[in-house]
Parts: sequence; structure tokens; C-alpha cells
Amino acid sequence: MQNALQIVYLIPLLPLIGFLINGLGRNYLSKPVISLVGCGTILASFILSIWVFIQVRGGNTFDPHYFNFISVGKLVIPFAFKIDQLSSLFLLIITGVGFLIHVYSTSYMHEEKPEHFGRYFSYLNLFVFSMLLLVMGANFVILFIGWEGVGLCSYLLIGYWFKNTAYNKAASKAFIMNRIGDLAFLIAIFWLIAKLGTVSFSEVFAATNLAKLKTLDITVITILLFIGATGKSAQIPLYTWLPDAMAGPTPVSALIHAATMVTAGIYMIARSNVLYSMSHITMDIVAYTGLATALLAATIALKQNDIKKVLAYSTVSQLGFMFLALGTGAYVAAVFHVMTHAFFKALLFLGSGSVIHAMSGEQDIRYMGGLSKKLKITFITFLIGCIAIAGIPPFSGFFSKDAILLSAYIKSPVLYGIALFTAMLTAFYMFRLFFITFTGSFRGTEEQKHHLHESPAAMTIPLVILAVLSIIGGLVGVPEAIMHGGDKLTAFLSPVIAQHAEHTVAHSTEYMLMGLSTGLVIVMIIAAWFIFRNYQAKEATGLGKVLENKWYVDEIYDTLIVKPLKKLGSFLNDIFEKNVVDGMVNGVGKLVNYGSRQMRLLQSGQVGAYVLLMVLSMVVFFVIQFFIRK
Amino acid sequence: MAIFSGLMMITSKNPVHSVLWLIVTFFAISGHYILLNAQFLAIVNIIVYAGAIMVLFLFVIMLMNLNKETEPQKNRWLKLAGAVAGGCLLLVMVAALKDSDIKQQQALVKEGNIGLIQTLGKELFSTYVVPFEISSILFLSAMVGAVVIGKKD
Amino acid sequence: MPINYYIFLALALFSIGVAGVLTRRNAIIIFMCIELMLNAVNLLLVAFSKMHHLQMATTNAVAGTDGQLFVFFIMVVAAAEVSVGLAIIVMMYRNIHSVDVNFLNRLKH
Amino acid sequence: MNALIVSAVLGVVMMFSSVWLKSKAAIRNVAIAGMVLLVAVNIMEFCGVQLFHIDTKGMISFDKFALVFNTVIFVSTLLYYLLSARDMEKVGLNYAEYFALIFFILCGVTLSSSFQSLLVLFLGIEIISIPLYILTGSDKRNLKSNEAALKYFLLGSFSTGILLMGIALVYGAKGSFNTEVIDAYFQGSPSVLLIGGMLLLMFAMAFKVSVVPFHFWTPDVYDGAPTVFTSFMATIVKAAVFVAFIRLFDQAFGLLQAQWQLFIAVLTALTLLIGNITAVFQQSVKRMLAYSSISQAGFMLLAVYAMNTDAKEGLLLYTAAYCLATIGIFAVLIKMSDYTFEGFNGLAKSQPLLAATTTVFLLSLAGIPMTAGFLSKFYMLKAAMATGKNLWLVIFAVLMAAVSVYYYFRVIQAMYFKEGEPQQISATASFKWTLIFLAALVILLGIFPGLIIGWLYF
Amino acid sequence: MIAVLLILVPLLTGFASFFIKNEKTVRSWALFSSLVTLGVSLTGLIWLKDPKYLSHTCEWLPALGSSFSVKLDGLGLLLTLLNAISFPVIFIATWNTPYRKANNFFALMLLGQAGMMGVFLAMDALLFYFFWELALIPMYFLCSQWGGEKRIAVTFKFFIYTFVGSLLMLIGILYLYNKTTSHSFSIQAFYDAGATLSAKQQNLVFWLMFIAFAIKMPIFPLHTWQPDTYEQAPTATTMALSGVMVKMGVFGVLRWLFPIVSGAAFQWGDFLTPLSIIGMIYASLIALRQDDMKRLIAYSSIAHIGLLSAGLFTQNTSGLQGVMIQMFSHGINIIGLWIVVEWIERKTGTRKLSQLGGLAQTAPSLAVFFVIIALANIALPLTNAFVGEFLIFNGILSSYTQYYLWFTVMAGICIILGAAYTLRMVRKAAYGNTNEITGAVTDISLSEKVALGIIVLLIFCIGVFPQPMLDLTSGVTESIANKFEVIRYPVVMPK
Repeated sequence: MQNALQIVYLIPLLPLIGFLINGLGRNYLSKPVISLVGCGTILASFILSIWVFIQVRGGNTFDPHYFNFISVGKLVIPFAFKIDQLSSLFLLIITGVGFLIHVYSTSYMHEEKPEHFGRYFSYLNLFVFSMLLLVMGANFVILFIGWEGVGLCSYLLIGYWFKNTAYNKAASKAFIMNRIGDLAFLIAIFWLIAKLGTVSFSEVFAATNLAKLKTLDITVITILLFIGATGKSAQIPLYTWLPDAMAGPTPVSALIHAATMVTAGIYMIARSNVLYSMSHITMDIVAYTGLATALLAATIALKQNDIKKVLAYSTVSQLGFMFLALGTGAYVAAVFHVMTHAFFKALLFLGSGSVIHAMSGEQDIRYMGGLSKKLKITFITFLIGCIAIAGIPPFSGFFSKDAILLSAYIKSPVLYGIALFTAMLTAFYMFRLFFITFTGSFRGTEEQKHHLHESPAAMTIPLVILAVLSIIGGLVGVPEAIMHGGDKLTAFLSPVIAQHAEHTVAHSTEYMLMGLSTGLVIVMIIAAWFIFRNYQAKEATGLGKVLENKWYVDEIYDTLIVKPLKKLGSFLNDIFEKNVVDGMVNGVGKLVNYGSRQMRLLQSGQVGAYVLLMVLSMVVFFVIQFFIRK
Repeated sequence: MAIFSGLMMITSKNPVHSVLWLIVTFFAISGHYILLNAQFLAIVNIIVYAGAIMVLFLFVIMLMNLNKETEPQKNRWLKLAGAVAGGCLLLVMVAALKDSDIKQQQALVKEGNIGLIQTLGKELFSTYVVPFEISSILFLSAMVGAVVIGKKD
Repeated sequence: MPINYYIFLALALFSIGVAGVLTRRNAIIIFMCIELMLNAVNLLLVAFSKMHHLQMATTNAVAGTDGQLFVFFIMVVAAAEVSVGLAIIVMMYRNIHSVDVNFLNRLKH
Repeated sequence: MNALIVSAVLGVVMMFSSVWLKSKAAIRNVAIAGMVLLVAVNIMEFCGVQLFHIDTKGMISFDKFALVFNTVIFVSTLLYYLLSARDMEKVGLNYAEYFALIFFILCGVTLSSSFQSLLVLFLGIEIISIPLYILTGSDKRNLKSNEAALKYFLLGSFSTGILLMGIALVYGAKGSFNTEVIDAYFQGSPSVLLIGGMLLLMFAMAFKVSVVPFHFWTPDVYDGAPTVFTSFMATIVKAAVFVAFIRLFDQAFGLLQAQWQLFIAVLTALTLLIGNITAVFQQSVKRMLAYSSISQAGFMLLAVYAMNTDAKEGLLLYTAAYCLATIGIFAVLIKMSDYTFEGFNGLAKSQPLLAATTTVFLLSLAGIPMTAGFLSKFYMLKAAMATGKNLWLVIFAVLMAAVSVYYYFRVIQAMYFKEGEPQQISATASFKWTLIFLAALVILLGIFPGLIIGWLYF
Repeated sequence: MIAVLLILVPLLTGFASFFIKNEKTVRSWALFSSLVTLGVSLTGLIWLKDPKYLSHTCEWLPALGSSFSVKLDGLGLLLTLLNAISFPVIFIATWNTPYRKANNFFALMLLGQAGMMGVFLAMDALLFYFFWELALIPMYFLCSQWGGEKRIAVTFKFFIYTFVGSLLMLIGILYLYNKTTSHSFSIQAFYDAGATLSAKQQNLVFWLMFIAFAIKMPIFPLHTWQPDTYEQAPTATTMALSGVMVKMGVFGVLRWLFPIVSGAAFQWGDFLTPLSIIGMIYASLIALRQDDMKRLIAYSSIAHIGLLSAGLFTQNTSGLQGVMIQMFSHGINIIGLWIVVEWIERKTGTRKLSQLGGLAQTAPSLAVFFVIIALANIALPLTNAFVGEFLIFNGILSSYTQYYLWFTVMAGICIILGAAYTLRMVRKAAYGNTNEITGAVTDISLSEKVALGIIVLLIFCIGVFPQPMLDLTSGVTESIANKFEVIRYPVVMPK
């Protein structure tokens, strides 16, 4: 019978059409049309996604198979989708948040020239398309296609203002660092092909196939996949591109570098949770990497002065949390956090966008302050975002983060301790940012001051919606401890994410943990209040300076990897190529010429000499013939 | 005898002398012919070589009045090298050919009539008529050549 | 008389001729040396012809004549060569008033 | 036989034509007509029409190979006349005599391509050489020409001496001059006399075809001789002597192959090496062509080395290809006022047609596919390969072929890619058409070598 | 029938165009002829099912045992198609480029096309060699007649270099010929002969022939002719060279080397794969430092070819199949890149990245095409190159050697480097601010739009639906791969 989900192909198709229309027609269409197309397509697929989600909740999953993308020998890679709980959930997040951000962009970008406006929206649509491909793909290759596609879009959008060389450099950096991860991802895929001869999720995760795999294979594959994830989701060691990626327009940062793309890694690992659960080494690696990233990013965020940089590092740190969750086997928690994070981080970014918009492009918080009076809505929504990320009940952030902390605690108290500390830091730097920006007195220039204004509705409405979501978003995953059957998310995802050995903790402990974290967080907020209530910019020193310079990671990479490569390149180009490789070839030519010049001298022009040489050679021949040859 | 005069020929400074020595050599060779009972060749040798050709040489030399020690020394080394090379050639060839399978065979001396004019004549105009004609072409061309070269223009 | 003697004699004369060609500079004398080489060949041929005659006289009355006839042809050719050669030498002399082959070095390399 | 006698007669005719005919044009036309006749009678004989019935007593045999080869030679001589006959006028007054001498040389060629007795070989080679001495020196007031003539003469007659010594020794060993008798079966190791004679003959022939290390006369003589005649001796004569070479070693010393093959291999390698490498640095195209002729000789020597059917077919094709191409190039070269490479600069602009045809010839010499030169080289390599040993020789040969590309293409570069002052070149229409025909022939043979080789099995 | 037409059409039209003096006319004539050729080769695709139209054989040199036999199999179809597509694109793209003596230029181009067609079609070793050289000669004249200021020396080096290689190949051919029982040059006879060779003989033949192909491709360290030539040659010729001609090397290996001396090929794989991979890294690193766009692309091409040869020596289905499609894709992409460079040079008079910048503002449409092609060049998914590289890498990883992992990783590094230098080129040329050179530029005209449009269309079509093209060559690939399976089998199962 025709499956009701027959039409899922429309979900990615519509954004693609939007991309084509905006991309090809960018010189001809007017801004309203462009915005209409841009937002309309996304809205349509959002509605479809809701419908799909409802279907899936009704237990109707669907694996459409369209055509064979590649089939060589025994290897067959179909172009197929997989609609199940996990992907439908992500569909919702992507299209939903995506739509809001589109709307937001229409007014945020309104100063752009029409063709650039069109370009911007085509990129956004293309991004949504690839992201949808990523989550809908029924096998690793399709996933990889989307994976690279979103990378491309982030490259294009980071470098959207292509006049600015620094931005372009940032874009390239992002792309290349992603490539490093992608390479690992690819190798993982090849490994799977070599071992199993297939890449489709359903077949790979089928128990019969898993039995074929040796533990070593699984470990290697999962680690490689994880490296891929570190690239995309900005984990140690490949995280440095994300802060630079803030070069792009703020909505882009919100959509790509906070809400959706960077969570692709989490999606991928959650998708292949079966594999991961089979390799404890990888699990540990994931967990510790995540935690380390979270901590490192949090520390850096403490001293950043660019409003978007702070958010960027907080994103990195939050992603770290998610990986911690994955590493501790709490896949649901990770997905949960992805969702909530999508809400409040998008909210925060858009808020900061509104701030920047109001400050006419100023991003340095040292020149802000006291904005609460002028931008009311932004102020409130931003506050909500901060509370949510800090994790104060009943805001969404609380539930997801708490779930993560819990799983960390289950794994080992040490992990828990560090995670908790990071959570405290989070609260601290977020509110540092908040207070510096919105409280105290204005530190910007005069004409900035009287230019300050609240953003138009197109920007504020998404803010409000997101704020609401960040408040209530957490309710889908209320812990058992608080409300029986409150953890709907786990229940919903259970078909996809196998819940392995339940070692629950006593509810009392759980309460204790919750209380502890909440309490500490509040302490932190108050501390921030006292320190940054009326902030004056001053030169950072000692550790502060190190933090301000992000632990000098970029510099280290530059000296350890980039510079040597360039040196090697120049050496090969200027010395080796010219003198050795080409030298050999030209050497032969020179040799021939030299020989020619010498041999000419044989031709002395003297008859005597000629005869002499002839006679001598005759003698030689005779000697050879009669005295040597036998 | 022949060898000695040959050596004299190539060593004597004065061209005229070497011509004379060469003639002596030819006579010696003709002597061998007679010894080998090849009268015809002996006669022809004396007439053609010692007579015609050598006289021609003499004329030329006179014409160029080279009849004195005009020849300047060419550098010793090349001379030496030449002599040595010639010696080597001799040495090698002798060494190579000395143990030929026919070394014990004899050359018929003083008898045998093949050297006589009539025998040769018969052969020449029966079997060897074609080469004979051909050699006429050779002469023709030589003649033309002499004309071409000699003619003043 | 053993054929070897003749071989050696002829070779000796031949080599003398070669040595002459090598050592002398006077074109005419070089030419004469070449003539000497030819004569050495002639001598050898006659000796061989007699040798073969001795071998095969029983079967073939005229065995060996070919050798002597060859000598005859050689003389013919030699005569022709001489005429041309001397002509060339004379022409040379007309132009550079020398027959020294060492002056023949306009053409080299 | 027809060709032999007719060409002799023609020689005589030409001698007297200078007396009867005053205008050079008339003489030229007579010569060309005679050449056509010569080709005709030769083909007649090929078709079995004997004009003269002479019993050569087994001294000469005009077998198929000889006849086909003669046809090739005569045709190329005809083309040579058509292209360059005019330019003989520049050499000297004895216009008719030059033709006469060339006809005599052709007699020699027919002899040396069809001899069966060493005597005839000797006569043939002498008939070729003596007129050549004269043609070389025919530009009497030009010292270079004189010098070339004298050098050629002295060295030539020296080599004649060696040739005769060789013949004498062979005669001593076998008691006959007839090639079959010489090649007659013998048991045990061959007599040293025979081998010594064979070696001496090899040296003499090597000298005549200018094989290293007996090549020294070639550059000087080719350079010194009047270019018209250089063209003739570099092509037709060389080819003829080569045929004599291969015929001699095929018919007279076939059984001794084991003895001489290695020597020939060494000679080939030396020739290719010296010929090609030395040519690289030459400044004058004429001299470069001299060296190139040496290197080409090296390739032809592969045929002697291999000595199988491929080799003979190949040599036939090779001589054709080589003669046609070289004649063409020389014909153009003669027209040039300046023989250096720079002289060719920008020829493509002033004389596109000459440049184009010359390019074809050069490509052929370099052995680029679609030209006769390629297939002929190909045949040589194939033949050498078929012997199954000395692979190094073949590899060396192709490497040297690559070197040869270097100096041939220098000319092409000069003509096409370099700018030069236009020089007035008198090229009549007939001249151009003949060139085109020649080039077409070269390409045609490059695609259908059967046009020549087929006749062997006709 | 089709096969013969493929050779004849460009050959005859080529000769004809020597005599068309008017520049515009000869342009259109050349374009017309190339379109006809394209049509013919497309008909070939249609008749894929009944091959009687696709092959033709007739007497040529019976004495030599060589016959004029041409045939279109999957491999041939693929490459002739590439060849047939490239030339119209080239002609359209360079529609506005002025040439002295245009008639000679286009005539030589068409002759070159004919030569390459012959190479891809020949089923007779001698014929193959004929066309192999024939393709070279026109290219030589094109380069040194219409090239840059260092052209004569450079192209001459190129010529000699490749000529030496092909001569060695000739020896290899002759050697094999002597081993054939039927004394014929036909490919079948060669296949049979190859089977009879001993290991030593196989190695000999392998190297004699492989050198030629390696120079043509080119494989490190035999590549030095390439950057200079690409830099000096007129860009239209460079397109033909890099788009089609270098494939002759790969093709040669696939048709004339692997099936004949598979034993040696298998044995040397472990030596040549690392060599090609070193070449990839080497070229990529150098490309990273290039300032001249043409040189940069040249080195990037060397890197890609390195990947191709690495794919060749995986000698398994996936790798070879990848090579097949990658040959096509690389041809398309690099021609696209050349078109862009050609346009930039024509408009701005420079190829120096340091002097360019901001073209995205003055020539947005160009920038779009440029970016797309550049992305294809770094094998982004859904572009044509991705399919090929995916398969090749997959082949390397599953190839039969204990170092497969290292090979994959090393080759993988080039993906990253490739992204680095390509994006660097895009950034420096198209992005950033305009300067006095790029400020005055106007956007691309219709002809370039059409040409680039075709390129981009192909990029996406093959990128999204590669399967038809894969099916085209699957037969050939299978047969080759099986040969190697046979060799591997005893090794895999130790007694």
C-alpha cells in the first residue's frame, strides 16, 4: 500500500527549489520575492516535517529508495532516505529553527543589495537542503553528502562578505578543518565497505553483520567516525574554526554554527549508537574529549570580549557536553540537549544579532552596556536564554544538562565533578556577558548611543518564539524522578536508540545532584552580578591574557602544521623541482650537447689523423677477432 | 730486395728519389712474377707501372718542381704513431694469418702455363669479356673526369 | 716455394704502403704508397693463383687464371685512378701551390 | 642488363651532347629524357623484357631485389634531376660532362647492386668512386671543393687498397671470386684467410658507406663538394653501396654470420652514437645533413646486422625513404643563400610551401609516423628485434633516434617559430610541384609501404 | 563505421580548414566539425547494444601482420565521448580569443583530435603507435607556434620527452610482436602473447611500455615537462592536452599494459602506488605555493593524475571503475578551470594570483562558475569528481597490499591539501577587494557562459547520476580486475 510518508522527498526538495530560484534569479527578483521564496519553502517543509513527525509518532516509519547512486561490482550505494524517530525529530528542529532564522534574516539582512540578498537566501536554503539530506540519508554515503554539503554552505556563508579577506580566510579555515574530519569519516566508510560490503544503516546495524566485525574493526571505525564528528562539531582538536566562523552574518551563526550543523556530529554518533555501544575504548575517548572541550572552551569564553565569540565558545563547550553524554552512553540526553541547545543558543545568537544590529555593527561588549533600557524585548529574551543555558529549572537547559550530568555521575564521579565545574563556568561567563552588555552604563560612542533602537518585529518575533521554546522545551524530557512518564523523549526514541543496561541511581541521589548543580549555578550568577554589574574595560594579565588569547591554540597549530607545510612547499617548488627533478632531465640534454662539442674535435680535418684512426681501429678489430674471441 | 727498396721509397726525403725507389720496387715485384712464371703480368707491370705511371708521376713532380727536400717535417709524434700503426698492422696480420690452413701448400714456381699470354688472352675474351667491357666504361669516365678537371676555365 | 713467404712479403709491402700513407705529407708520395699497396695485392694474387693452379691443375687446366686476370684489372683500374688522381693533385697545386696534405684543413669539425 | 648498357650509352651520349647542343636547357632535357628511358628499360627488364642477351658467365645476376632497387634509385635520380639539374649550371662549365659522369655512376650502381663476382663488385665500386672524386672537385676555383676532392681521393683509394687486400685473401682461401663459391659449405672452423679477408672487406665497405670509425671523410667531403653533388652522393651513391654491402655479406659471407654479426653490431652502435651526437652541435645545415647521413647509415647497418627478409625489405624502403627525403631537403638547401640554421629563420613566412615540404622531409628523416621514414626505421628495428639477441642495440638505436629529432627539429623551429629576414629564393613552379610530389610520395610510402616492397613478391 | 567516422571527420575537416583563410569562417567550421564528431559519438552510444556498427577492420600492412582495425568498447566510448565533448566546448570557450593564422590553428587542433580518437579506438598495436605520435605532432606545433615567450624550448622539451617514451613503447610493441605466434599486431594476439611471457620478459615489456604512459600521464618524477608546457601553450591547446591527451597514458595502461603483462603490473603495483601517492603529495605541496594560476592548475592536475595512477594500481573493480569515471570527470573539470583562467588572462592580462582579486564583484557570473568548478575539482559530493575519488579511495583501501591503510591516509592528505590550494586560488582570484587590474573587468560573454554552462551541467549530471557512465565501462573493468584476481588468488590462499 502507498505509505502515507510517500511525500517526504518534498521536504529536502522544496529548499532545493528555493535555492535554485533564488540562486539563478538573484539578479532579477526583488527582495520581498526572495524572502518569500526563501521562507516559504522552509515553512512548507516545516509543516511537512510536523506531519511526518506525527506520522512517526503513530509508529509509521518509512525507508524510501529512489535510485542507485553508485553500484560497482558487489558494492551498491542506493540513494535512499530513512524516516524514523531520530530523523523526524531532527527534521523538526532543523526546519523549525531554520524557518524562524529565515524570517529573522529577512529584516537583519535588509540593507544588502538584492543580488547579495538573493545569494544569501539561496545559501541558506541550500544549507537547509543539505542538512535535511544529512539527517534523512539512509546510509553513510548520503549522510556524508549532506555532511559535506553543510560544510560547503558554512564555507559560503562565513565568506558571505567576500570583500573582507579575513572572512574568506576564516571560511577556508573552516572548510579545510572540516575536510580533515571528513577524511576520517570517509576512511571509516571505506572500512565498513571493506569489512561488510555495505554502508546502509539498517544493514550495518543488523546484528548478523555486527557479529562479523572484530572489536578492533569496530573501535577503528567508531574512532574514525568520531574524528569526523570532531571536525564538524568543533571538538578538540579541530574546534578552532568555529569561533572564526563568527565572521558570517549573525543569523548564519545562529542557524549553522549553533543550532543545526554543528550538531551533525552528535546526530551521526547517535545514529550509529549501536556501534559505539560495542566499543568501550571509543566511548571513553568520546567522553573525555567532550569533557575536555567543554572545559577548555568554557575557560576561554571567560575572557572573550566579542559578543559572538563568547557565544561561539559557549557553543563549543555545550557541544562538549553533548559528546560527554554520548560518551557516557546517554544518547537520548545528547539528542535532548541538541534540541534544547538549538532553542536557547539560537535565541542567544539572534539576540546578540539584534544587539549588534542596534549597535550598528559593533560586536565588542566593552563598548556596550546598559542596553536593557533601549532594547526591552532583546533584553528579556536574552535573559531567558542565559537562564536556560545556565540550567535553572524549569528552563529547558536544566533538564537536558541535568540528564547529562546524571549520566556522567553514573559513569564516574570525577567526570561529574569536572562537568559540574564546567556548568558553573558556563553560568558565570554567560552572565558576565549578559551583565556587561545590558547593565551598567553605555560605553559606546555618542552617535551609536542615540542610534540605539529596538529591532523590527521580523526580528523580535522569532526571539519571542524561541524564548518560549527555551522555557518549555525541556518538558519533553522530564526525569522519571520528578514526574513518572515525563521522559517522553526517551520513550519516543527507544526504537532507534537501544537503552542498554539500566543502572539507575536512587531518586534521592538524583535530587541531591539537581539541587547541587542548581545551587552552584545560582551562586555563580550572583558572583557574576557583583563583578560585572558596572564593568570597566581593563587590560587582562597573567592567566587572563592566556585565556583571552584562547590558550594560543591557533598560534600553536600555525607553527606546528601550517608553517612547516608552506616551507616544505616552497622548498620543493624552488629547489627540489628545479634542480633535482627537472635538473635530471636538462642534465641529459646538457650531456648530449657537451658530448657533441667534444666529438666534433675528432674531425680534425687532417687526412693523416683520419687514416691513423682507421688503421688503429682495424688493428683493434683484428686483435679482437683473432686473439680475444677464441 | 723489394721490401728494402719499399722502405727506402717511403723514407727518402726527395720525392724524385722515392719515385725512383718505387720503380725499383716494381722491378723487384716483376722479378717475382717471372719467378712465378707469369710473364704477361711481369711485362705489363713493367710497361704500365714502371713505364707509364711512374713517368707520369715524375712529370707531375717535375712540373711542380718538388725535386728538392721541400717537405717540411710533420710533427714527430704523428709520424711515429704512423710508423707504429703500420708496424702493428703488419704484426697483427702476420700473426693472424701465419697459421692458416694452407700454409704448408706450395706456390708452383717456374712451371705452369697459366701465366702465358695466350691462356690469359683466351680467358679474358671468353669468360671475362663482360668485366673487360665494363672496365672500358671505367676508362671513359676517367677520361671525362680528366677532361673536366684538367680543362682550364 | 711455401705460399706463406709470399703472404708475408705481400703483407710487408702492404704495411709499408700503409705506413707511408701515414707518415708522409706529400700528396703524391702518399698516392705512390697506395700504388705500392696495390702492387702488394697483385703479388699476393699471383702467388695465390699459382697455388690454386698447383692444387687443381689436374681437374681444371685453367685454374688460377682468374687471379692473374684480376691483377690485370687492378692494373687497369690503377691506371685510371692515377690519371684522375694526378689531375686532382695538379688542380690542387694550381690553387694553393703545395701538395702538402697538412694544408687540407679548411674542412673540419 | 638493360639499365647497365643503356646508362653507359647515355653517358657517352651526354659526353657528346655538349658538342652538339649549345643550350643548357637542351642538355638538361636530354638528360632527363635519358633518365626516363633508363627507368623505362629497367621496368621492362623487371617485366621480363630483355633487350640484350649477354651471358655474363655468372658474374652478374639481375635478380628481383637488384631490379627493384635499381628502379628506386633511377626514379630518385630522375626526381633529383628534375629538382636540382638547373643548379648544376652554377658549378662549372662542363654541364654535359656532369650528366655523363652521373650516368656512368649509375652504371656502377647497377653493377654493385647485382654483382655475383668480387671482380664486378670491385669494378662497380671503382666506377662509382672515380667519377665521384671528379664531381667533388668539379668546382675548381673553390678551395673547399679541391680539398674535399683530394681528401676523398686519397682516402678512397686507400680504402680501395684495403678492399683489394681483402679480396686477395678471400681468393687465397677459396680460389675463386664468385660469391656462391665463396659461400660454399665448409666444415670445421673457417680459414683465417677467409675471415681476415672478410674483415678487410667489411672495413672497405664500411668506409664507402661512411660507418664509424671509417666515416671521417664524409663530413669534410659532403661539406666541401658542390651541394648539388653532395645531394647525389649522400643519397643515391650511399644507398647503392649499402646494397652492395648487404649483398656481399648476404651472398658471400652468409655462413659466417656468427663471425661478423657482433662486429656489425658494434659498428652500428658507434655509428649511431657519433653520427647523432656530433650532428647536434653543428651550425651549418649542410654539415648537419652530412652527419645525419652517417647516423642514417647506422640505422641501415641494422639491416646488415639482422640480415633477414625483413632487413632486405626494410633496406629497400629505407633507401627509398632516405633518398627521397634527403634529395628534397638538399634541393631546398641549394636554393638558400645561407646554409646555417639561422639561414632558415622565418622561411615559413617567405616560402610557406618550401617550408611545409621540408618539414615533411625532416619528419621523415626523424622517423615520425605517417612518413616513410618511420616505417623504414620500424622495419630496421623489427628486423634487429627478430634476431632475438642484443636488445641493447635496439634500445640504443631508438634513443639515438630521439637525439636525431633534436637536430632535425632545429630546422623546423627555425623555419616556423623564429623570425628572420626574408631572402629571395628563385623557385620555379615545376620545382615546387616536384617538391609537392616528393612530399606526397614520402607520406604515401609512410602509409602504404607495400607500394615498394610489394614488388619483391610481384 | 562509427569508429571510422570518429577518426575521419576531424581528420578531413582538419585538412580542409588549412585552406579556409577567413578567421570567422574557420572558427565556425571547426566548431561545426567538432559538433558533428560529437553527434557521431553520441550515435555510438545509441548503438551500444549492437556493436556491429562500432568496429571496423580492413587490410593495411599485411606484410607486417598489421591491419587497420578500430573498435568502440566501453572504455573507448567513454574517452572518445570525452574527446568529442571537449573540443566543441574548447572552441566555444575560446570563441573570442584571437589567433594569428587561425586556419592553421584550428586545422592542427582538429588533427590532434583525430589523432587522439585514433589512440582510443585502435585495436592494433602498430596503428595505436601511429596515432599516439600523430596526436603529439599537432600539439607540438600548436604549442610552439602560438605559445608564450619561452614556448620553443619548453615545447621542444615536451616533445623530446614524450617522444623518447613512445619510442621505448615501440620497442616493447616489437618485442611482444616477436612473441606472438601469428606474427600480428592485433590486440588479441598481444593478449595471447603476453600470457606466454616469463616473469623477466614481462618486467621488460612492462617497463618499456609503462615509461611511455607514465611520461604522458605524467607520473612523478617524469612530470617536469607538464607545468612548463601548460604554462606556455595557448590555453585552448592546454585544454586539449590536459583534458584529453593525458588520458592517453591512463588509457594505454588500461588497454595495452594491464591485460598483457598483468603479472608484472601486479608485481610492480606495490612500488608504483606509493610513487604515485608521493607524486600527489609532492604536486599538492607545490601547488600550494604557486602564484601563477596556470602552474597551479597544472600541479593540481598532476596530483589528480597521481590519484588516477594510484587507482590504476589498486587493480580491483572499485579502483579501476573509479579511474574510468574519474578520467572523464577530470577532463571536464580541468577544461572548466582552463576556461576560467583563459578568460581571466585575456581580460586582465595576468595570471598572477598576487595581482588578482575581487573578480566576484566585477564578474559575478564568472565567479559562480569558477567556484562551482573549483568545488568539483576538490571532489565535493554531488559533483562528478566525488564519485571517481570515492571509488578510487575505496579501491585503495580494499586493494591487495599490506600497506593499504597508509596509502589511503597518505592519498587522503591530498584531499585536504587539494581543498587548501583550490580554495586559496578561488580566494585570491575571485574574493577580496578589486584592484586597478581587476576593477575594470566586465563579466563573461555569452560564449563563455555557454561553455561553462555545459561544463557545470556535466559536473552535476555525472555527480548525481553516475550510474549510466559506470555501467558503460563496467564490462572492461570487470575483465581487467578478473585478470588480477586470477593472479592474486593463489597468494590470498597460502598452501
